[in-house]
Amino acid sequence: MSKDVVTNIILRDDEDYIINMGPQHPSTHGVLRLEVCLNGETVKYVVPHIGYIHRGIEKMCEYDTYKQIIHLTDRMDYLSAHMNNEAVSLLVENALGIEVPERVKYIRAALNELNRIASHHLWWSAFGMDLGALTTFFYGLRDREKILDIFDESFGSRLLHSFVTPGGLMHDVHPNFRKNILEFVKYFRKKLPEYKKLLTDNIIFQNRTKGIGVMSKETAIAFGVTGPSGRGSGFSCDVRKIAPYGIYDQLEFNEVLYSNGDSFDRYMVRMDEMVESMNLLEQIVDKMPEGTEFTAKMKPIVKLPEGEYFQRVETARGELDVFVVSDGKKHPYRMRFRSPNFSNMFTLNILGRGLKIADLVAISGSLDLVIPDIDR
Amino acid sequence: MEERSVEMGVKIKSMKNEDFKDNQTLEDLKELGDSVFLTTMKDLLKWGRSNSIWPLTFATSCCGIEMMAAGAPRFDFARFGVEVYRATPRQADVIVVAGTIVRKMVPVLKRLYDQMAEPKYVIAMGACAVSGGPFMYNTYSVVRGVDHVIPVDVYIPGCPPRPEALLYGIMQLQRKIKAEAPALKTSEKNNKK
Amino acid sequence: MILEIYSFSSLTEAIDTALNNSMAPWLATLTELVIIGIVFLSFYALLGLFLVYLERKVCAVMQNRIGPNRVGKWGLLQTIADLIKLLMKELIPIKNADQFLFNLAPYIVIAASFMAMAALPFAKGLQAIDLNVGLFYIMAVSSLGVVGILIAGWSSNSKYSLVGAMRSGAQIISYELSVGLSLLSIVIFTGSLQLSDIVASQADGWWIFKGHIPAFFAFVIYLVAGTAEINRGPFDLAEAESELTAGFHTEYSGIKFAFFFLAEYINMFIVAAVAATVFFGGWMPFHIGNWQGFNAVMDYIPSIVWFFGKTFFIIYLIMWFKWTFPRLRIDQLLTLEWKYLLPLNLINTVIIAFIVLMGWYF
Amino acid sequence: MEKNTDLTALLAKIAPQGEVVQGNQFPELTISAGQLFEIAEKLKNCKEVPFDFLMDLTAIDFETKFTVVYHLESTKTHDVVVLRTDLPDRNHAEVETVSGLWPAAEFMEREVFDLFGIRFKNHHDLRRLFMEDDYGHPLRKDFKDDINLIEYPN
Repeated sequence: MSKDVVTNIILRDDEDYIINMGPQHPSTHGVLRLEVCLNGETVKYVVPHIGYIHRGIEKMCEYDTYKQIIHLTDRMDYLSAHMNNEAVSLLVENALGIEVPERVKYIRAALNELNRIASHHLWWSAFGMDLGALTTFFYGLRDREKILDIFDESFGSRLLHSFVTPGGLMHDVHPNFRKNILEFVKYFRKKLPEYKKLLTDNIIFQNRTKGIGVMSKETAIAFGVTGPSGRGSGFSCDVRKIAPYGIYDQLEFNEVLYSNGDSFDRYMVRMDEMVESMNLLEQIVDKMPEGTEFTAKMKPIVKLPEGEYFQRVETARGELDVFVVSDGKKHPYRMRFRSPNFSNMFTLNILGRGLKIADLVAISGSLDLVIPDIDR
Repeated sequence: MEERSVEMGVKIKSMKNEDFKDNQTLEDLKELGDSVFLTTMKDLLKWGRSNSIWPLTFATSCCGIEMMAAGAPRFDFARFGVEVYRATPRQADVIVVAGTIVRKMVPVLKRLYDQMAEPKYVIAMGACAVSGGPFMYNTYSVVRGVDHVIPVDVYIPGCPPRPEALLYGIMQLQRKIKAEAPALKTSEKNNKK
Repeated sequence: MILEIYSFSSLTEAIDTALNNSMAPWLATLTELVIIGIVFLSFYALLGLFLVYLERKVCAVMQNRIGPNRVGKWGLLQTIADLIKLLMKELIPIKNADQFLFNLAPYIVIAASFMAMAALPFAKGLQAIDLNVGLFYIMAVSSLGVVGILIAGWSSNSKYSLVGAMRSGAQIISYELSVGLSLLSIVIFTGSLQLSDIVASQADGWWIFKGHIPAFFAFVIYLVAGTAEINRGPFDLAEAESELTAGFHTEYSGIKFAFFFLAEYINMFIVAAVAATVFFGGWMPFHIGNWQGFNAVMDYIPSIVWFFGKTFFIIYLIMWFKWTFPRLRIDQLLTLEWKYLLPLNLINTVIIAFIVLMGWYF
Repeated sequence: MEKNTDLTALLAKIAPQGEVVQGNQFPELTISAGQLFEIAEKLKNCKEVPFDFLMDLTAIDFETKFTVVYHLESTKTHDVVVLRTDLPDRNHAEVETVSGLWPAAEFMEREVFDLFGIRFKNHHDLRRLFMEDDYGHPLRKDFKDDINLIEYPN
């Protein structure tokens, strides 16, 4: 092991002053339970306890057909529902050798980017609230509603859509889809400076995040920290670049990389990714072919040939891997999701120890955790 | 129905009374005749309680996001006096169970409920909290409905329910508080059901 | 000078004479005390409720929301509904808590903020008691509240409470210095701690204008330190919802929690009122040197309007801080005080003393 | 991004005892449980293509045996290989931990231990991750729960 990588070994002591943060705690964003050992205000170690929302999705998948699984993946990382759906859909399509129409690929990419921005909105809101800036919460959610409107118009639901299915889409998008995206991009480009004014440039915010929770590139790789959290440490791990799927190899975009690896850099990666996603959206709307086709020809019940399949997808929080073992029946024999939050969360101990309890909250906010995705 | 509601003083501003008439529990509460000996003080108390519902910050999964959205500028349930989110159960009035409850979470949820001060109310938000929802079958850890653990006052279906549905649920709860006899403890309330 | 018709002294004197004529002097004094007590109690409750309502509306405006608007006109009765509910909510006796101290703590906090109000000059002739060390008294009494907070945190037998209380203790001990020093700089100008003297000395202009830049500087320091002293955002570390759930009052429910809640808002009012009195002339209208006409027009505005106008302006500033800034960390909080505010404040005081010595103020 | 085209040859060179096949997506290397740690260490420290990123660690219950699957990626060349090891003894399935090589494995191994009951030797903190301590291992095919799990007709 390289010397830069710190280990996760915890030395307990009977005299430790332990505080339980969670499962019901405002800053754990769900039902994560952190066993925090304090020395005054300083954190000695953090032991995450999970499983308070373990719903057994991997077991459920063994009883469901591939099109039914789509509805379960939504509920894992509910903030990147489209990306999760696309992971399963791509896996099935690749396994069967189905080529989906070009238009579907563009729509999927547009949905991914919209979902990514919406997810980052919510993260920004919650991160500000973790640090005590309560107004950010309302600014972020205000702009998020604009994206949810686009979703609402096309799919009739706001959060969980189950819209991307194996072979294409559930149904066609609303005729206003393109126009609405362009309107949103125009609207949000105007609103983004507000975010900068309210939080990014705030001196208290910068003091609270700069140099806090520094994760070296080696640590990020060793602990498998992907997504914006990993890219804040300079770990180039954008699956859209390294293993392109869908239409991403035909689009021009930059992988946002920062090198300090502190909370502020993880914050900046997400802020820049929102801009990058807007650039992508404009390209996608430009290039999206006209037409009405929204699905490839597929049997109603999908049976994957025997074998093992693997699909990597970049969600808003990092790399989601789907691993399927099929025995030729309509249900998968074994389905495994490698969720990005799972690996990201377990760095809390190495990032948080030795800092103050308030820093721990800032770090967990900057890692952008979604607990049901960890527990699955 | 209309006349009786006015007589009972069960009215919520800006919401038509007819909209609430398909509520079995409310009808039951009225049938039981709890409100015969109403005094002005009790009316005042019920008015206070129904207009000041402070929720506990408790969200397990997806529905929590819609609960956050309900507090956001577009839906803004601060209008009903619900925006005072309390992080500690001692100061909260209602626990909105937003999301799936699994076996490991049950003791925690029960404890949270026990830590709340009377009078306390429970809203089961979303399919998972109502019945287990999408996780009803073929999973080994999910509790099929939060009413196996704690008594529920209002159920809000949906996966996840839209913020409007949550607002409607909160209004239903307000109406329920106005219909019930105020001095009842939760244990008695459940027996009566 | 302000018009005599707006002065409350005629009213208070009339009551005093009437009471003294009809009963024994000791009984009259007792009755006066009871009247003052009742007036203050009801004023306290109403002010607390109004400030909570105001805060909810102000934050709603800042957050693009509407805020409470269903209960009463513009939601004005919202906080009354809250109060009724909190009054009738169960008081949970905490197992393993020190029951006596646990129950005592909210009363200490609320009594501290209540006592401070006694010396505030609300309008011309409207002041319960004009102590000759009024400013000193307010500062001394208002910092008693931290004793209540410490007791609350310690007796709750909860770890969150304890951490919150210790934070609060460290915070108030530090920031008390800055509050004291920044007020002291104005006391150097006036040469008196009596609040009526301080107000009277601003008849020809408020200290924030008369005292040049150092006075303004003292005001800024006072505002920062005052905000910190009352545990409000961005210095709300004692409660720090996202870190300590509810800090020192985690285990309190019902009306005892409401006491903490109310005391926080009343303390905010006291800080703002002291700032208004010391820096902005209290109930004194806005006067500019020898502009007789202008000054006369200003005199037509009642003194009580001036006082509450200034106070609520400063309250608005404090609320603005809370809803826009992220929270500081405990070590940053202490660094800010001991390494920046305190040395600057000392230098500022020396400069002011020099200005006064040379007579370089109006 | 240069792809190392001859990954199978590389794998064969590193692990001559193992069995190398080109799977439908990635080259796969199957080795015995005893050699796992040694081969994993070699793969991690391999000069040409260091597989320093453990993408995924999971297990499959084939009813007759357990298979532990490691997906490794090289952050240098973005090549992916699959490392597999079979554990035929279902009741005492045990394999060496790789958490010393890739700290990410620590929690994935705890998850596998929780859901399958596979023990990892020398793991410094092998506790259940999701379920209670007295619960069965739900992802095993022989896990019985008549109330909750319903077999659909195929």
